Amino acid sequence: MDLLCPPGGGMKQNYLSIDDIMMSSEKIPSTFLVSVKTLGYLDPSTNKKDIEVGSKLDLPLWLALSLAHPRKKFVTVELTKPYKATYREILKADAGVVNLYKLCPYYYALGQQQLSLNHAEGILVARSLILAFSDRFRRIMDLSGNAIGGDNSSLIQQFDEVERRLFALGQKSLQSFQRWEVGESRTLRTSELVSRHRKRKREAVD
Amino acid sequence: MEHSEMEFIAEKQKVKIVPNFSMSKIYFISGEVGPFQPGLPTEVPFWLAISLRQRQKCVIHPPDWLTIERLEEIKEAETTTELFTPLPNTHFREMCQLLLTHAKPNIQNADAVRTLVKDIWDIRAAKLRSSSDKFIRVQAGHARIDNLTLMEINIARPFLLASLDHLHTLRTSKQFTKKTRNKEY
Amino acid sequence: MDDTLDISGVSEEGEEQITSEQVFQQLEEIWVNERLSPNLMLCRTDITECILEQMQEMEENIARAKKTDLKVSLHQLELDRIRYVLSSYLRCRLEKIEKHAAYLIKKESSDGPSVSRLSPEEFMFAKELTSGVTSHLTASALKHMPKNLQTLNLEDSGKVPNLDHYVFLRVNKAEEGIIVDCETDVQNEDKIDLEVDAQHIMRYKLIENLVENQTVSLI
Amino acid sequence: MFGEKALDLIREVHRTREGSLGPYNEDGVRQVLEEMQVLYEANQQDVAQLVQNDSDQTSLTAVQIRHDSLQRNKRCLLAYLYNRLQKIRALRWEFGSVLPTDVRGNMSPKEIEWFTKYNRALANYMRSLGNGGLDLTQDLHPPQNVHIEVRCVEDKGELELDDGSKILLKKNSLHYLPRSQCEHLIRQGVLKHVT
Repeated sequence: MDLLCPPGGGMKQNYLSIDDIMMSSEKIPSTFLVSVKTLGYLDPSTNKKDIEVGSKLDLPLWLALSLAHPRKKFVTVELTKPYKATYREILKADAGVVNLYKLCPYYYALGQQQLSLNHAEGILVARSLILAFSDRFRRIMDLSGNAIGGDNSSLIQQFDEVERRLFALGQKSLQSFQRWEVGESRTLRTSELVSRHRKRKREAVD
Repeated sequence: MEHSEMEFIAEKQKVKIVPNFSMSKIYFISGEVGPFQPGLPTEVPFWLAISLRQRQKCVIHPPDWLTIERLEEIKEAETTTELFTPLPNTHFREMCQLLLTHAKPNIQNADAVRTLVKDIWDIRAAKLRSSSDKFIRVQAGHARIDNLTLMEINIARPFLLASLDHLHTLRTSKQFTKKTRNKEY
Repeated sequence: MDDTLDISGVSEEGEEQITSEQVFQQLEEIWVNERLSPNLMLCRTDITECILEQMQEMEENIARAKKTDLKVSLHQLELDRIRYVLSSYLRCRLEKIEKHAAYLIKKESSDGPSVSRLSPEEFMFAKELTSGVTSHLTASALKHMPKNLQTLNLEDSGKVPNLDHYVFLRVNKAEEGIIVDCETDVQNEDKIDLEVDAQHIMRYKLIENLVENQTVSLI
Repeated sequence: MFGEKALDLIREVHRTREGSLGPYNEDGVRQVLEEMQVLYEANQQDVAQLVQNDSDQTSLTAVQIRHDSLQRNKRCLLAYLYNRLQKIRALRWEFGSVLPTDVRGNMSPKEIEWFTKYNRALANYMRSLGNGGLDLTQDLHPPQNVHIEVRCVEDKGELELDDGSKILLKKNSLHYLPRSQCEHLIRQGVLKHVT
């Protein structure tokens, strides 16, 4: 799974990963320590020509990571909200009920990325991510094992992208076991890509 | 791997058949079998037994452990211990499935046997779920899982291993914060 | 009929004779390991070529024999089974090669020929593949970009197998003192012994060479 | 923000990741390349000025932002193209070496060119296995029987078997065939495996 690449060395490995690119477009609150000539139009809150010192701007992670680099220090970045103490407390109390997807579709990955931004709270965030996942694990496992037939879409909606992938893996394995149990896996079938394609074509004709 | 591949691998296991035809030894690439004499039991790989059975050339005899008594013992043991008990065959589920499909007439109380197999399976599945949960909670980097059968592993594999991988990246990134906190990179 | 289908041991020059049965067993072993390991395993053309030969011989025998003969159709079934294992094995390798082509090509030259992961044919395939991808990316995008952005290094941007991937394994031969890092807050090394027939879950990296030398099998 | 157009391409791939191949977004790709050109030229100007007046930190930051944006755009474009190739590769294994016309219609001419090359590389490799070659796009599932019963879903004309005999694939006709010779046709939805 592409989402499971560790940060740090991860960027190179994930260079062509769609998920990593999506994740790195998440916005990070940043404050400019220097002014930036002529790029004032990037800040929708003003009409000024330049970005001035002290301007606050939500930068995409890919840009924030570069500008906040200790060698450059063009901006300082703030930990995004879902990883701050308030949310860490909520997760600690009962991680199972939190809608992670709403906080961030790539909750774990974005949290990990922010660790490298040298927040004083980094280690606390890291610990909170680990605990949140260990707490939620059982629920994801049980749901992926029982979800056959029933409508669990509301529960799955609370899962972040990694959790959703995990859920899908568990479910697929179990469904294919049930197919095997009743002997269905002995029947050769039309490939899924082909049947989807044919179905679409039929719909287009109708 | 696909579950049907687990079955495929299980079909390599030997099973006792009684043929109703005669034929000299067959020299397969994967080993020799036979000779076959009507009424004389012989051991062949399961895939061969199935093929002969489909042509009504033999009957398949279930192994000793596929009896109500033996399975009840196993179920009892499985219920009373916290660990996984050893099953008579590492392809337990696949073998039961194959035998119940192809050797049903020779299995006494086949329906009761089927129920027992399912019961044992369900008890173990519940155990596997709680031990997986424990494994994740204690954040161990390693676990010993003796006596888990291959089909159980195959079902659990995609979800459990990906979860462990996820947890591993979370732990790695935690170390990453420690290492880089005091120095520029 | 019997005699034409007889397959005796395969002799390799200067080596002890191994039977076709043993070769097939080895194929099954490397097949399962390949399917379950995160990286491309060492290339075993010694096994695959031997199996291909055996299969071909059997096919010829079958083609010569009477179609209605029971024995012939059983041989055909076995042949289908063996072809399945071999195809699945090679297909799995091909998928990994496609995923990590640039990395594998680079590794092949840095590791030297003694630890070849790619057969010459697989190497050729990997080469054609990377050159195809490179020229597609160049023609469709790179060459229309500003000059200083036209470089592409597939080795660096391409995917590297994740050796930290967890695996299930069974122990074939005892081995002592395997380091499994215990990654709780206190980072200390933890050693375990591998007992025969024991089953474990751990990261692939820790036992990679034990899989290659068949001390353990992935399950 | 810079890089938004490029991100749209990525979102497109993300949205259709489970489905078939979407149409090649030639316009989107062109727009990203145009943005890159603008960013590049602006940087050229700023760098020229920096050389004259090296204390101007403010344009240095602007150069940095544009530089990062150029790299980001490049990454998105390459990922867009690369992930489409991955999908086309999957199509090769599902549909065979001849893709349906409407699937081909969604490919750019260069993608079709790549597909041809991929086909050739794959065919060369498979031909190299053993004496007669080995078709790895077959035998996708463990075999149970040598022969299987199939029903024909559509009229497909004559099929020549390995032993030289010919059969007529007529809609709803039933056949008892060697599994290895009808696996492709089942995957492509021409035949249905009857059990």
